[in-house]
Amino acid sequence: MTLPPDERLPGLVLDARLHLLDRQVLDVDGVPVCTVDDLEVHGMDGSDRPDGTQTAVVTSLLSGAVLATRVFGGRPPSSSWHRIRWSHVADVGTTVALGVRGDTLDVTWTERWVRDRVIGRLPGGRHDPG
Amino acid sequence: MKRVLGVALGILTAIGGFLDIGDMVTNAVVGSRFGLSLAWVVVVGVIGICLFASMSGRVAAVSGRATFEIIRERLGPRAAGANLTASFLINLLTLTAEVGGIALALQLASSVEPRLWIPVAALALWLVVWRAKFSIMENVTGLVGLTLVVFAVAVFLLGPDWNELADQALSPTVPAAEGHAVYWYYAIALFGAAMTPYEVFFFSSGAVEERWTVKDLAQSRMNVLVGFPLGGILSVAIAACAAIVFLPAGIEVSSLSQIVLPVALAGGKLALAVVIVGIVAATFGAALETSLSSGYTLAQFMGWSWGKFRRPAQAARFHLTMIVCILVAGAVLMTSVDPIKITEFSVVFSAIALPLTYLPILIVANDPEYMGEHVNGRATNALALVYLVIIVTASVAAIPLMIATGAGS
Amino acid sequence: MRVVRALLGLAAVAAAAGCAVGLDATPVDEARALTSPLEQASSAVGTATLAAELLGDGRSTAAVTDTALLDQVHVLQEAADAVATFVPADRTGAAWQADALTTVRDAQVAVAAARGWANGAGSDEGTVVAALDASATALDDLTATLDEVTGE
Amino acid sequence: MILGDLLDTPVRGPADERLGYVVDVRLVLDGPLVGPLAAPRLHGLLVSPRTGTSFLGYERTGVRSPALVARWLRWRHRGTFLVHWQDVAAVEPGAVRLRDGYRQISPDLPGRPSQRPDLHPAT
Repeated sequence: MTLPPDERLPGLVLDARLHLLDRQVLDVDGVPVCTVDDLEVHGMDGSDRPDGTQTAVVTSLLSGAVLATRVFGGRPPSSSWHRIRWSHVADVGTTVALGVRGDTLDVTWTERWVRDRVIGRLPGGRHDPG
Repeated sequence: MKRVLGVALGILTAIGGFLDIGDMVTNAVVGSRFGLSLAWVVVVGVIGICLFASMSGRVAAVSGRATFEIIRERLGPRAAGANLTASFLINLLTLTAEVGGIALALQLASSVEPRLWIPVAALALWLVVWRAKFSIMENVTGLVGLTLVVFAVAVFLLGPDWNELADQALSPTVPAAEGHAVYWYYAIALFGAAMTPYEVFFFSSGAVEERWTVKDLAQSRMNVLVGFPLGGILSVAIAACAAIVFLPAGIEVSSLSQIVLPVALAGGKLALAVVIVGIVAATFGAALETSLSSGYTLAQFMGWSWGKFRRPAQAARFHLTMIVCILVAGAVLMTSVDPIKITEFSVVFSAIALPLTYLPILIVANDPEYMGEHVNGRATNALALVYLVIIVTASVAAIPLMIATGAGS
Repeated sequence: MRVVRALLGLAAVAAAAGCAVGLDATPVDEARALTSPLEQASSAVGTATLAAELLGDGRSTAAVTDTALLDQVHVLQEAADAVATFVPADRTGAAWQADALTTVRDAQVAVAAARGWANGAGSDEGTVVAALDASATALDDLTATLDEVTGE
Repeated sequence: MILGDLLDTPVRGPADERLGYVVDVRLVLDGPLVGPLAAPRLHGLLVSPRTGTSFLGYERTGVRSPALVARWLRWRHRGTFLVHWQDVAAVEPGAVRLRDGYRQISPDLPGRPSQRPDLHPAT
């Protein structure tokens, strides 16, 4: 059985799982920020549960608690999602590149906490390796 | 000189990966029980790790992506998470064994109880991970570890019956005193010791640390083709030393101190001093590789910032992971567990977890989106598929054999 | 799938082990159970002899020989435990066990003496090596007796 | 909604017949321009008749090597098709329902992004 081909599409085509999910996210300086753990989708009217009657678009990359539920099942409360708005995304290749610095994003709070409370306080922690 | 130092990553990876405490002990045990009749496994293992490391090195050089990022991306969070759990635990087990190995080697030099050396070894390890440049670390440990060549020299000095050794190696038979299951159990242990996943995590992450690009592909290949066969030759030399001295005397190897006796017999105090330096360097190198690998795997899975080329504060969670792992390893050893026992388990578990690491690399090495024109050739893929079968077989057979033989006893 | 296979293997092995315990031990089984620790002890004595001779010839350092001897003390302890915890089924078995215990203990004495010498405590190389050799011979003799029973 | 709500969910046709599972979601970057890139629009769902994991992407891309692995994964995912988002009648917890007269379309990717530099935004 051969299926009819899809029409030629007017934009870059990405399969979510193949090209986006679990990809490394890098900030504008090339520093790793997180991986894409999930994507958030809204209808054009802002609806949280869109269906085929309206166009739906990806509004944010998600990271953090959604990883645990992708591994173990279930659905995390939306309060525990860390969002990176799609407007920050500058390019999608083998990695997802952002146009902003990672430090300004919510999702890096653990990195900043560990740096400020632990690693940065140890002698030599803020110097280049010698 | 630059060319010589250019293969340092390969040599460190191979010295630390092939001649870590697990490999030295497994090879000596096998030599004392089976002679060289399992030497063919080392050959199979060397070809396998060359293939595997060259693919992951090529992926790292071309795409800039290290192995565990790719595992996560291709296998998805569930299978990759299972792989992470297994790899991380095996890694921690191996790190523990290596720190114990450093202490045992220092005991040989000083006769001071290993428990007193463990905190010293752990602290030294952390200081290197924390402060030393990657290139200095790999060059120093790699070059000092090369002193293990003394094992190969010792084989010649011992003046063995070459015909007999060749006969054991070329027409392998299971010795009368050993069962078939035990023979195959040790075959898998040797294979696992040669193809430990942490070598690949370390090698591919090291390639990213050194910022290899497409231009460095030749160098990457050189690293693999020099480092791993060298490691393989030295593993066989260790087995040969044990086969020459211990097999006829009915002595079974169970400790690190026995491994150096054939070298002392062959070359006296000087050779002994050299081999102890080599063992300290190799176990230290392996401890560095495993502590870094624990950071690499977790950070790459989670997408954290990682790498020794960054300041520790710029890769805070990566460094915290390593600190915690080194502390855990030290704490476990202070309970007086035998590092040699730990190492025997860690090599077999390595063989079990291998397919989940091997398959994603094989697939990505074929993906033009990552590799462009540098995808695997036909010959590489043919060999890679043969190894896929071997790796899956070894992985499936490992646990039943382990149970049936009481872990080779 | 792998888990299922591992579990099947586990079940098979457990069943086999259960059968083994249920059977009456024959003299052959008893002899075999004692041979294994005796071989272990003999390996330890062999290693100790090599380590002591290397030190005597100036080919090894005191630290290495000392460590090697210490490791063999542990191996002998394991062998002694295995012999001591063995439960004989009849009088022959009990006699074998007593012999094995004596020989392994003699080996422990010989290795301990060698370690004392390696650390500079009295005695001389000749005496130490002679004691180790005597212990090795005793272990071999007893193993040979048991091997006749097992027919290996 | 998050993509996790869609992925691996059973798909049912208009007459409640089982069609398979959502193995991936196809996005096209032609939504409203919200930043450097256009927002990804949900173009359709990739449905595989068998459960399982399609992440390796072999059934949709031209990669054919290593032959054994590629052939096995293609065989496992034979019959995979694409349905347009417009054909999705409802997304319920535990099921995606398609509307009457939905069309099955070839799942092949229309062109690999790396081969279509024209579609990358000017930087």
